[in-house]
Amino acid sequence: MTKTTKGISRRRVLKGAGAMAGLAAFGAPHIAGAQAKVIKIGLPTILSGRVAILGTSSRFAVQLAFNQINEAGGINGRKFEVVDRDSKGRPDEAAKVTRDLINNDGCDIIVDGEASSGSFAVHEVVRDLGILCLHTCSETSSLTADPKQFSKNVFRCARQGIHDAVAGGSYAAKIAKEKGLKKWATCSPDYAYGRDNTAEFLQYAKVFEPSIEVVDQLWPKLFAPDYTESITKLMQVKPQAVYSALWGGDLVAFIEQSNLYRLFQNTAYFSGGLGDPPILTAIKNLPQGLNTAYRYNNGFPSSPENTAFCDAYVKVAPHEPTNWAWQNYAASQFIIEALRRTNGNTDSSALAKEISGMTVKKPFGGAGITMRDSDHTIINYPVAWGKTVSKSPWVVDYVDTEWSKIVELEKEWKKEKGYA
Amino acid sequence: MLSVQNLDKRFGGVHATRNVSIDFPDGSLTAIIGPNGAGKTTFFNLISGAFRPNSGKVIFDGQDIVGKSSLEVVRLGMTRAFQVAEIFPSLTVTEAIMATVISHLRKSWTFLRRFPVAEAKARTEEIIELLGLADKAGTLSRNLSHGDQKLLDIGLALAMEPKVLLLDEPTAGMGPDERWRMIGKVQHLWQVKKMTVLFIEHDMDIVFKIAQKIHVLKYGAVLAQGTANEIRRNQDVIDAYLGADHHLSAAVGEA
Amino acid sequence: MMKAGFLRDLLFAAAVLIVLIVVPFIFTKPSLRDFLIYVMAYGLLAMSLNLLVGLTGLVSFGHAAFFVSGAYMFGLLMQSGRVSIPVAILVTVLGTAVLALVIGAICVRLKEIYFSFITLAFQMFIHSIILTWVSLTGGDQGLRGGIPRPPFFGIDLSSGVSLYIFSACVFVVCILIMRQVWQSPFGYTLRLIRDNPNRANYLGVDIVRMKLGVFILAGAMASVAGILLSLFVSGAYPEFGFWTTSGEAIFMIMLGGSQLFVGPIIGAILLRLIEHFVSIYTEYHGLVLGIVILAIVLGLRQGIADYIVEFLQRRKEARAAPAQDASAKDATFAKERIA
Amino acid sequence: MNLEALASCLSSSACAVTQISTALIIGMLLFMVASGLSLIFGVLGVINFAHGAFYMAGAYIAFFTYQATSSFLLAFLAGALGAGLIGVIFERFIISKVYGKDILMQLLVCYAIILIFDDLVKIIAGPEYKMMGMPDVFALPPLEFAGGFVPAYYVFMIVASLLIGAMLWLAIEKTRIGKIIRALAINPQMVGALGINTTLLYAAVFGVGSMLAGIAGSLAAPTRTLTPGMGLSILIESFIVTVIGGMGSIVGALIAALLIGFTRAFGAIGFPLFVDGIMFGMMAVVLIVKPSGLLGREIAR
Repeated sequence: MTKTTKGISRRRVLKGAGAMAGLAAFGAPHIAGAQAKVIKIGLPTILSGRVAILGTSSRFAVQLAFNQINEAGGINGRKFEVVDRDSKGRPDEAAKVTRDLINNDGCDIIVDGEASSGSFAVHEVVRDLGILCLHTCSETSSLTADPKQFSKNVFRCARQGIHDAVAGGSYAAKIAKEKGLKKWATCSPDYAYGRDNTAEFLQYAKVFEPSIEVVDQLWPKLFAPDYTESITKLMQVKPQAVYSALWGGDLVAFIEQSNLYRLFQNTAYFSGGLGDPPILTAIKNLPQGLNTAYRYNNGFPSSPENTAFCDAYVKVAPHEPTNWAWQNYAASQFIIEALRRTNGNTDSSALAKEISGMTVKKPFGGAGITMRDSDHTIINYPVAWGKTVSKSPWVVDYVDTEWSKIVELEKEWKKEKGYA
Repeated sequence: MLSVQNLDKRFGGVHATRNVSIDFPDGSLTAIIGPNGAGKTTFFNLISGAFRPNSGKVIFDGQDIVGKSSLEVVRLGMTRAFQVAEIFPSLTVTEAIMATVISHLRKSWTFLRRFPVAEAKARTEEIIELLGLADKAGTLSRNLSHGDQKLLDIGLALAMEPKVLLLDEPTAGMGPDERWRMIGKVQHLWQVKKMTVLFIEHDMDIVFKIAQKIHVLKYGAVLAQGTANEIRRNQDVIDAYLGADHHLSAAVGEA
Repeated sequence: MMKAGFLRDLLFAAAVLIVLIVVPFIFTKPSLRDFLIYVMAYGLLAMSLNLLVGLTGLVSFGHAAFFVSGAYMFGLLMQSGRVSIPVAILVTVLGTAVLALVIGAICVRLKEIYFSFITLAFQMFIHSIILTWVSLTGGDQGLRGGIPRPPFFGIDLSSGVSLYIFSACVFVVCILIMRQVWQSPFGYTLRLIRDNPNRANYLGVDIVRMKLGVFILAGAMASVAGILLSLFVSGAYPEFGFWTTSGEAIFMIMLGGSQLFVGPIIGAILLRLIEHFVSIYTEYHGLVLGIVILAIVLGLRQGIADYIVEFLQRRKEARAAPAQDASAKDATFAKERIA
Repeated sequence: MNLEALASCLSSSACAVTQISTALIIGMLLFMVASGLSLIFGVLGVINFAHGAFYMAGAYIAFFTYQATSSFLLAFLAGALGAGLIGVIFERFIISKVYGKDILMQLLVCYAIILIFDDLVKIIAGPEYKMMGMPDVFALPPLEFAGGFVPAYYVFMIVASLLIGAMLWLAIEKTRIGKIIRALAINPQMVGALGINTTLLYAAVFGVGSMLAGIAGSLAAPTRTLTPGMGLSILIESFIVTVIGGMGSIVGALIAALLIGFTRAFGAIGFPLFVDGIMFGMMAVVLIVKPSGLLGREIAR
């Protein structure tokens, strides 16, 4: 549909003269330079501001995946081009650039590298325009779990909050039982993801270990530069364990500032966001024995595919893969495999039909990651928890949680929420 | 028309106006003079509602207006022009005067009509004609000459159809010839409009020539009052001016 | 004579509307339509802010407060499913006007930079309310699940084309209203306040009430802009009310010009065009945009439209009366009358 | 709302000491940023919206110097002087072109600088999070005062900020050059007429103001994360401080910064939900009651 109208409008643009030419010439240079056979992947993401690394590390991964395929000759003779666009972290901008990528740049498929609210904005657009889309950075459960959000051409290839909560809860309960950690506090950023993630973690920690008692909950602002008042508050409350959904640069600052107070000497720490290589390497004095959820690790799962992915990634990027990187890489694999099966046909419903229920081996090998048919979200990805050590590989002793257990509890959770 | 009774104002330790009582009869042309710092402009600020006096009354058109805001005083019919022309730089002469006429007609809130409104037109043109600015009606206020800006300032005050007009040094910053032209116009306006006019002036020749009555302020108090001839012979006035301003002695000498 | 002015504007508006509606049928790429809706929403925001900045001399740093209130009120009303689109628009505009009345009653008493600061404070306050009141607003995630668009009077806004035409009509009507304000006795009284508030006060102008009046009007217009944007992105987000949005609107005014009536729209088009093309070619659009701003500010010292009008005027004056040196100066501010 | 917890904290010396030190930690760094903002406004009449960019510049320069030399002293000096130098350049070539222009022009120029700096940092240092790390000198266990704990580095930071603030105050109030600067704020023509090079003075004042932002940045570098856009996070708070304290008043900035520090430190214990609202509320109340701020004078321009 977009193809034919695009052709017509281009010819008209060339004929059209005068003042409107400037307006109508939108993006024309890009189209002019591209060959008709190229399959365009649109990547709206955040490339500026404090979370620019989310976008840049995602882009490295998507480019890596499609370059690998291009070098191997493409699919059915068709090569790939990745078109990225910065949304600056603004949801309305995310909606606009996504429409632009589809309508103007002629992208056939959208890989949505937006976080939280931006992904909901993109969701509305792709639902509206009927384009195949994979969300790769949003962990908010409701994006796919809520049936109201469901769209047959939209998928999530990212970890989901509820999966992490079950895995984290069961891991935390086990440690709590072993060490007698009863008094818990939380310190998470004050926004939807932080609050939901923390509530779900606590819910499942209590399911597995009912003696856990929450003595205090702190909500520093998102992107706050300084956490001293939260840290000293924690010192007053003296919990035995702290859970935190802080991530990114905020988490780096929180750990370093906590170090000054020696907070982790007597307090066990459970983090949802620490296990990401750029964070682990940014922290200068990483305390030993902090508990963290898996985000990415070049040694876990230990497989040749994972090693190959990491090796290839560090050749193009200045750091090891992030959580966002593997998610985007995996999403690219779903797209590539679907196109293989359709012989390069980019029709979104045909591709969506292939992706539903598909399993890809890259980047982790083993049994692979599966795109669940029922709610278009991935399962069987690594949801392990481990402990920090002060030098590479930074996190060791990963403990896996059975996916059967996660799926079972997820079902109950959906019922509870009225989603199923 | 306007009567000031026992007006008193202090700014912290400075006693700016001391027990001033003056009557300004209807239709009079009165000059307020005095050496620098005598409290002339403060006096204007007190009667026009800009400052609130510590004590005393300002009776305007039969009512005490002390405590009324400057806006209310203006709407009762007392307007002023300033020592340094206070105009609207980016509006033309016509636009500025017409907008003021509209304000006087209480039509400032009109949304649904276009700006040059018919009922304000005649009055606007009349004022411009009266000021002698007809050939500059379309000129932006900030491009007017200094003298024309002062005229426009007075014209803006006139657009409010005042009963009492306060002029703070209408000839300030002008050369000798221009001064006389300006004051001639003021006198003309006064005659045509039959208003009560108060003006502050430094040029004694002008004051003695046109003012019906003169009030001399010094250190915030009334030093002397009377006609030009009375003031000219008043020894207190001569003493007060000799120290600060030799211009008066020259004027006295000439007379 | 007065009717003629309005008729001319009406004709002009009709022509603009026709062009706006026809253009996407000639250049059928949907992205042009998207671009125009986006520009119309932000252009309306900048235009409404210019009622304060350019017309009244009130530099508000918090205008996005009304933009965001428009988007959220409208979105919430539509999501409630109880009202039709026209009713929701009416209620939203009135509701925002009341909000502007409350905020304005406090703000307009302050002068100059302090006015700017307090408007900024109120905007941050509203932004933090939106973030905190999660049960109503969805917090940082914004209003999710899309904004329903039930058909009214046979118009179905769920199609892209009809949404576009609807936006264009609303946009042109709002611009026409603002144009009328700009040219009315009210507008000229506001110019008195802009040029010399103290003098205006001594000429019987109740400056506090007049400022409050235009503040409410500008707020109501900004809420319409918010409605358009929320319809376009099918949602409302707290970022609409962040101070950077106000900053962008100010930037559009400065880029286009504050003294020419359509200056802010020109600014909105220019800014969006620059951003659009720059972000296609580089992710370092901030660097490019920053340099462009510096070039404009340091090179032209005023908005582009203001500069061009002045330049043309100066050339005309120079040609018409080469002898009259003084009149060249008139040109500097003659743009006022052209506008 | 938990006023009981607040009361019990205030009655326990350990808690009170720790929270007071928290207030000082938050407040003094804020003071460093805000005093620069205030100084520049007071003398030049310019609202430097790009102040956060100088804070960021100071932090990054300190970070790179520390990486190269492993000397915190050098890093600190480089951060402070580097930001000051950039400030002087910015003043001379850019902001001085819009002196006396309407405030929107200044706003726009500053906005441009923020955009440019953020992208430059992204180009030079990358978008990754950076952390300078604690210098070995300060790698000590937290010091104990009356049962409360204060990390050694924060003690240094508070003392250093106070010293710098005191020096600034003395320089402005007690020296000849300070007198000239104060005169410059009130009547620049007169100062110029006295044969003093006002151009140089303006640049110097802007440089000192930026240097204060750079000092804050380099003091923050060992404990805060460095990212592009980090300047934005401190901008709003330092504005609140300058508005409350009074634009142009150093002492006002100190008082207001401590006010914010105490509100946050004790608010975290007693009324965490209302901290933001209280900060905006204080700003609004000050603007309504005394627009020029607690210790500010009305602006002449």
